[in-house]
Amino acid sequence: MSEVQQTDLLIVGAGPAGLSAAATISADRDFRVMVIDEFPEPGGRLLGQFHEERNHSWWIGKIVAADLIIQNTLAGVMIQCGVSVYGLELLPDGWRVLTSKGDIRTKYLLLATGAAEVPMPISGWTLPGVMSIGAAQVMANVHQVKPGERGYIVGVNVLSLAIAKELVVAGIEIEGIALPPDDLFAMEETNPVAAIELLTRLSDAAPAPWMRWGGKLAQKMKLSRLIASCFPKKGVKVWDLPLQLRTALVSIQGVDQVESVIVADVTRSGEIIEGSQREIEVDFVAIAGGLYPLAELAALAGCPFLYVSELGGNIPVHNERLKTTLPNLYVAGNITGVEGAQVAMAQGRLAAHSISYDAGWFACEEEPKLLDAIAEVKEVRRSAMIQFHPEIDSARKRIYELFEHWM
Amino acid sequence: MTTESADVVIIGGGIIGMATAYYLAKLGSDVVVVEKGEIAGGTSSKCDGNILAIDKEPGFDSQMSLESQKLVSQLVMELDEEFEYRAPGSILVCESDEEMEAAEMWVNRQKEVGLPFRMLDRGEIRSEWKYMADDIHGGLECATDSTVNPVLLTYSMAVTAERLGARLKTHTWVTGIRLDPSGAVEGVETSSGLIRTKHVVNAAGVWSKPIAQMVGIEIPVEPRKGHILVSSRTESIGTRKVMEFSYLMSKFGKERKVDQLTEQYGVALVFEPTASQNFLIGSSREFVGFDMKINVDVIRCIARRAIRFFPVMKDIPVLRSYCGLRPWTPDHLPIVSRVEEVPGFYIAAGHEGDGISLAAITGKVMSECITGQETTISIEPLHYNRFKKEAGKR
Amino acid sequence: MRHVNEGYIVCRCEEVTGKQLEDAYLLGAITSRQLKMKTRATMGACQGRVCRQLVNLWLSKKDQCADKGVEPLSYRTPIRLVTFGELAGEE
Amino acid sequence: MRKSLRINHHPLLGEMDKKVISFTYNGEKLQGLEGEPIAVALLANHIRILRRHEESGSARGLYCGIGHCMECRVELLGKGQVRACLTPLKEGMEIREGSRLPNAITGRVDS
Repeated sequence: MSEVQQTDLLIVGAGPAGLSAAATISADRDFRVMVIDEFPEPGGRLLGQFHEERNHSWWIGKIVAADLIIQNTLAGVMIQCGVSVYGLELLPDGWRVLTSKGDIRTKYLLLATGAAEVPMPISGWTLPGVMSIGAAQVMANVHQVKPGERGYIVGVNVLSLAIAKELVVAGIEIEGIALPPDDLFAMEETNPVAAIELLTRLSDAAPAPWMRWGGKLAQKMKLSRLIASCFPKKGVKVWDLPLQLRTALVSIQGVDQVESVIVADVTRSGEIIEGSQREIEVDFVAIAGGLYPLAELAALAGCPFLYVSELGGNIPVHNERLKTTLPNLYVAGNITGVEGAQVAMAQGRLAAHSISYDAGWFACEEEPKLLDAIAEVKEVRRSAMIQFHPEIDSARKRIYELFEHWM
Repeated sequence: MTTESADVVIIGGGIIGMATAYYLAKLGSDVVVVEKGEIAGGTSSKCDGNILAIDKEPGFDSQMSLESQKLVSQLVMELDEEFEYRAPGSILVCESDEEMEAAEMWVNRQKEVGLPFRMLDRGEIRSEWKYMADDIHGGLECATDSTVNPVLLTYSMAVTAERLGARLKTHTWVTGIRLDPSGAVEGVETSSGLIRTKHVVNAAGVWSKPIAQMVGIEIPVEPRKGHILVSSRTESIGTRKVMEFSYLMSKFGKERKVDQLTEQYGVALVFEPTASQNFLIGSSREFVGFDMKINVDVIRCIARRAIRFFPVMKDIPVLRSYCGLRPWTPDHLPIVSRVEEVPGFYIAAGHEGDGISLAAITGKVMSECITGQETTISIEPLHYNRFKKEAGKR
Repeated sequence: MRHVNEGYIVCRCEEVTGKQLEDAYLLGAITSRQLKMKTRATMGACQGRVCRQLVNLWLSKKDQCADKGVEPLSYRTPIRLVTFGELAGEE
Repeated sequence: MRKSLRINHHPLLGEMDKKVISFTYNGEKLQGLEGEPIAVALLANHIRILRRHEESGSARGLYCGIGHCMECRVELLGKGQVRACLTPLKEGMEIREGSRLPNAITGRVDS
């Protein structure tokens, strides 16, 4: 049998939330913090992200991750990568976490498992060369290998535009960003009107000036139908991206791997215009269905859930201090709802203060720190460059209310 | 709330209930099945799919299994949908000379009553099972044992019964059983209304005890939990069922030579290949009430046991685990019986791990019993009376 | 041409197409559990991580009041790829 | 010789400083960077086909990139099935694509 490891706080997920939480908890000699992750190196989604800030400087996730890793190392945190967690169990004195490298016993458990991508089936999507947009991002930005020379992106949302921009910076040709076909598997935002409504919500981060300035106006005046009608069929260049809101990707072609895509023009409600189909040669396709919180471990633990569409899916019930309804179990980052990495980092810091407050280690100092951390999460969310959803605050309140109800 | 009527109301949409419904519908009875969840939503979907004689005592037990095997082979023709039926036989393997001796006695007794059993020596095991551990001494075979996909068989019986006029009421639960002044069944009260009927079959499996209590009858059916692991798609390890002989050793008054956890959780190797290029690995036996959580220590123990017999499995991924509750009775035989004290009340429950094996024969004899025909096999040994004293003692 | 080519794969692991879901549905598999048992959708290597939400979505569009028949968050150990050897604790 | 897919001079992320090592895929000797996931090393060699579906034989490759979808399973000598998106490349690894398998139960024999 593999030996059982013991720790005081185990953090599952070495991404922005997990690493921030670990770095924040002081490296007290009697307090052991361990971070584990399935990926071979720590950093999570930080490793693949970069974007231009309002002041035109670049926020580069890899550098942020490297800084967090150094902080963790100095604080004596043990980070173990390449470890898969396949189960967990509540014991009288804490948690037993089952991993591919043996069991870990811990008093406190923080789940910072992030998000996964919503699938979007398209004819031909099993061909090698078709990947989720997150996978394309990991290839290009984390490992610096192009997912292909020329690609097509299907799905118009915050994530697809942000990553498309990153791919272009890396020197990859993007032939188009189009809508998915509107069929029985389509979620939302599969027609031009819905896509424009979504883009107008992006305010500051919107990829075209007319969206940035006109976003609020368009929302207020319900101009999206008009804009959708006016949107040129050949698309527009935004952020140097060929955004095609009047085009749907119909199918992906190839024998053993992607060789081309078939696209077609659509009406403003998303119906394909007969005869407009055309074939475009590409060697990869990235599918962008959006993100949902990855909460399997919380489900396995027995957490109650609430479906919150503004936050991307089923969320384990928790309070503003990121405590779940189960003993000594906390959540931080995208598992609590899909938002950007900076919010996840602030949540990680909050979770750290919440745990040390509950543990009573530094009781007299911890309460003000905890309240500050709560305020900081809100501030980071308010000023974030990429706003994932305008109703996040009220959506989160619903979860906190449910927590009070459960307790 | 509505009121309807039927010749027979069957409580439970598992494999026993659906087999009973099918055979009754085939005889022209007007049948309603009341199921609290989905068809095959309980034990029938949380098991493996065998119709076995290999582990049955020669005599009544094995005769019942053989009859069921025959009926299932006919069902392949009779039912509307396919259910992955095969009859490749099954084998038991021995870890020691002591087990080989016991196996030989077992085979001889089975052969005496004319059953297709035979011993397999080490060489025969090796040539059929290239991935079996080298130190396996040999084993035995029962040539007629068959296998099905239990959920598909249940669905198929349900679909065919419906075509023959049976009505299935899922997500409907029984709240009471109405008796007339003489104490005979006159209806079943459900969450969606009353069903007037003179015949009720309690086919509620692990939940049959509380159903029987509704008419004041005590039956000693208890849930016994079992875990199963499923592999991912992999190269074929074998094409038929293998079990370890050692769990039969108790029948010979001998102890199993296994570690304490294996003994405690009742873990014994059961290997069953499926048509989907994967295999099921069982199994365990525990009394833990209605707890349906996966017990990690149990599935670990099952994984260790599997690797002991098939070292190659060490590197094969586990796809999922599941557990089910088997309806146990003290003598390991089901209750397939009328209840004289409550005219019109019947029990077809308590099949423990033999629900799939015995569903067809159970459904057949139930249908015969209710319609007043002579039963295909005698069901006296399955009468609920045999537990009356015991239930009284409790 | 709203329903573009429903013959394509929905469940990647078990190669179940929209057409197969449709056929099973027409033959009476009207809950997601029945669809799963009849077609094997969600029963493959990823254990429905990719397609479970698609099958549920398809069914809810098919039938507004479909009884989905599964708890959307039912998960069982192991939730990650683990071999019999790793589970057994043998390295 | 096809153009390498490696991004050697990323304008914001700089260079990768990892050691070049050798491994084999389906018997062919290839080079990759130490520690990068197997799927990445193969992609850099223009190899996208990681396995064939066990039943149908259809080609499959990397899909989710985070160990979630199980599509990228390859055979690693001495280790069995591994996810190519998560398994770090090491010197001398012998890797084979996941193959179509005969089905002993249904009797389909081609592989």
